[in-house]
Amino acid sequence: MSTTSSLSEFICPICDARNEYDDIFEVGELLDCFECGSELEVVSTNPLQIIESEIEAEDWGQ
Amino acid sequence: MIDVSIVGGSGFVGGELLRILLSHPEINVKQVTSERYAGRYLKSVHPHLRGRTNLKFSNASEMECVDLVFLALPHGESSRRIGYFEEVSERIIDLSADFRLGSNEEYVQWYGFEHPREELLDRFAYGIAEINREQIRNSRFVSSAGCNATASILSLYPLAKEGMISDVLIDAKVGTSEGGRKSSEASHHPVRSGSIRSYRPVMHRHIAEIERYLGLSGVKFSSTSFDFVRGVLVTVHASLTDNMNERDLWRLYRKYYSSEPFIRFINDKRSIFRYPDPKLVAGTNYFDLGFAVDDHSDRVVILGALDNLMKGAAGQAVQAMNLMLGFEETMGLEFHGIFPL
Amino acid sequence: MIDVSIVGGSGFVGGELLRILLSHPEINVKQVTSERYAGRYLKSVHPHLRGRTNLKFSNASEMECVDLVFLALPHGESSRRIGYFEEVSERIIDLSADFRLGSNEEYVQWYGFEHPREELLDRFAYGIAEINREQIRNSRFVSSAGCNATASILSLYPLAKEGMISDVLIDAKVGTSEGGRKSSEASHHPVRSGSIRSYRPVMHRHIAEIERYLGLSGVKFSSTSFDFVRGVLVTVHASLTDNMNERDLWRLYRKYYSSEPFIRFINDKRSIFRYPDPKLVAGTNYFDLGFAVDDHSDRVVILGALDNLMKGAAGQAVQAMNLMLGFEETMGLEFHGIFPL
Repeated sequence: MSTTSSLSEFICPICDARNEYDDIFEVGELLDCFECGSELEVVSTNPLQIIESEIEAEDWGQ
Repeated sequence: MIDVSIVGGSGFVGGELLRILLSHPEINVKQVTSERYAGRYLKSVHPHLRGRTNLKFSNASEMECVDLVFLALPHGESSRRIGYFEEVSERIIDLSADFRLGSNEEYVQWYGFEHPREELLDRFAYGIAEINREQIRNSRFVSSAGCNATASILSLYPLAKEGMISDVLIDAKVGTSEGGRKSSEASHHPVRSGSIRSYRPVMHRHIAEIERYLGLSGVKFSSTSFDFVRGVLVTVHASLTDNMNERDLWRLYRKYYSSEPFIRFINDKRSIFRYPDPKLVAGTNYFDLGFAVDDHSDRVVILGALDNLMKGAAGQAVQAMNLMLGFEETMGLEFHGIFPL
Repeated sequence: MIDVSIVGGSGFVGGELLRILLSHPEINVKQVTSERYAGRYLKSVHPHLRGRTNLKFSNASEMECVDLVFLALPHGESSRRIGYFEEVSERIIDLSADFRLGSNEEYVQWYGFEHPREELLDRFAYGIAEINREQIRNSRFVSSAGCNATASILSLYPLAKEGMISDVLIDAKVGTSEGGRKSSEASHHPVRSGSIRSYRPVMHRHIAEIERYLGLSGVKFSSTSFDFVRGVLVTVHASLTDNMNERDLWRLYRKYYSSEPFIRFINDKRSIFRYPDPKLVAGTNYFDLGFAVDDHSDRVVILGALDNLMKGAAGQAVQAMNLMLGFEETMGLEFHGIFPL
């Protein structure tokens, strides 16, 4: 779960990177972590809670 | 402008040094020596220099004094002729293994040769800036690291420095240019193409550097050569002494590497290129790093990719040169790679 | 700084335009549109942009006005939406085939489609600087040439201009990136790898441009796709109307091309790379040219190599941009290639 910081940024719950964000968070919104490329989902805005969104694990069939 | 010469300039590493230095704003390439091609145009041996320079190869016996010299000679040559090169230049960057280790014993054990100038060993700074920046900056002699060693050391350094790992096993996947320019029956295309060749499964020489500069022992290293030309991918297995999750690891690696211009963290979950891939760093001085944590067995697998001719040789040597001469560390090394390739 | 946007920036050509423009000293990349990836970082689609830009893809429907826009869209899109792009920018460089030809008849014959804006065709200058420099310099609309057409035209231009050839037959060897980014069953690696695929042995669309801009007719062109990624090699066969030896040919070609920054003559008899080879121009804007004269049958075979994504697309488009904006023609296009690769 991500810790809250000022509205213009968020901390990635996967890799701990600080991401700038120039918009208003909305529940259910999907975000990209700039550093590690994980797809994240806003689950609450007050307090701000961001988790890794469900992704189908890549299956290259090998 | 700074005058720089290259000794042994006809090999792949010499060609890569030229590719960088001929576009470096502060450097004038004075002489490029080759016994075999003396008197011939550089471009007749290095086709990527066509339309770029009219310089010719010269003899190493007729060298003019310069500010810095790169030695790109077969192993054993630099240490044998170092006295002469000290007269040619007060700054030397050696790309062979001759001055990477710390004692004659190590050379006898790993390279099977008695070192002719053991007393010079500690005058050479080990050439990985990310773990030895200040010493390189203040040195006149630098020994550039091996390509597999560079990939392994940069993969493990933060964890090793904090004493958090044991049972290190490194499996390197490497390209054919690691073998250098000399051709052989084994490198004949119809024979070599498509074959996947196990190379030094045990006792690989680069273990000496890896253990020495990470303060580890019992490191297992094996290498497999594929038929791509450039690149090294190391798959590094290690046991974690205390429990860490992915986030702890990111935090630790960021503590050591976040301001490094040539290290990129790769963990792009939705991209086809989710982990480091040598194809994407070809021609660049980047070391791409990623990892996966195995929670139930307290193990981490670190993945590291670099170009053996760039961050594994010529690029890293120029990075050290920039530090020694007080230039911006990234000068001349801005190339970002090509995709698709 | 000049504001430039790219429409259709998620393809290989879009990625190549970004690779050049993000390092171009005079250019600010304003927007890069992609319907499929709007809102995502450029680097998630273009791994070579990692550590290079924070830009995200935007929608083509919300474009800000800029000084120049590149259109890298599938065929038929530019001509359908050209009105909108004219509002976005007074200068347009279109990399599709939509504005390369001269009349609606040609589009019906070669592309099987009725051109929606035939009246605009003569406002677009054909984007090969070496044969159309002044017109490009003074145009606001440029249509970038096809990759195979560029290689064929530059191979033959001096001889065609002097009316010295007949019976032209062009056999092109091309890489897989010519097919663009969209994957298919046919491009699935286990199926594609190692296969040598004849592609459009007759009626290849690029014949239209070749005949139009060389003033020739009856040109035969066929193409074979190999499993290297980048590059085009054309083997051009032509009968000489009057007797010429190799020296006459060099003199003629030098007369047309000696001052061209992006054309290199390749005839290095002692090198392994004696004739033009696509591998050596990968990533560069070079067109490498060589030939052999067959004295007893008054025939010449011209060999031409370029990178289909560079001199065959993005590089040539930036070369045209430099001319349109009054910059040095080579600005941002200095990359010299990598060897070995």
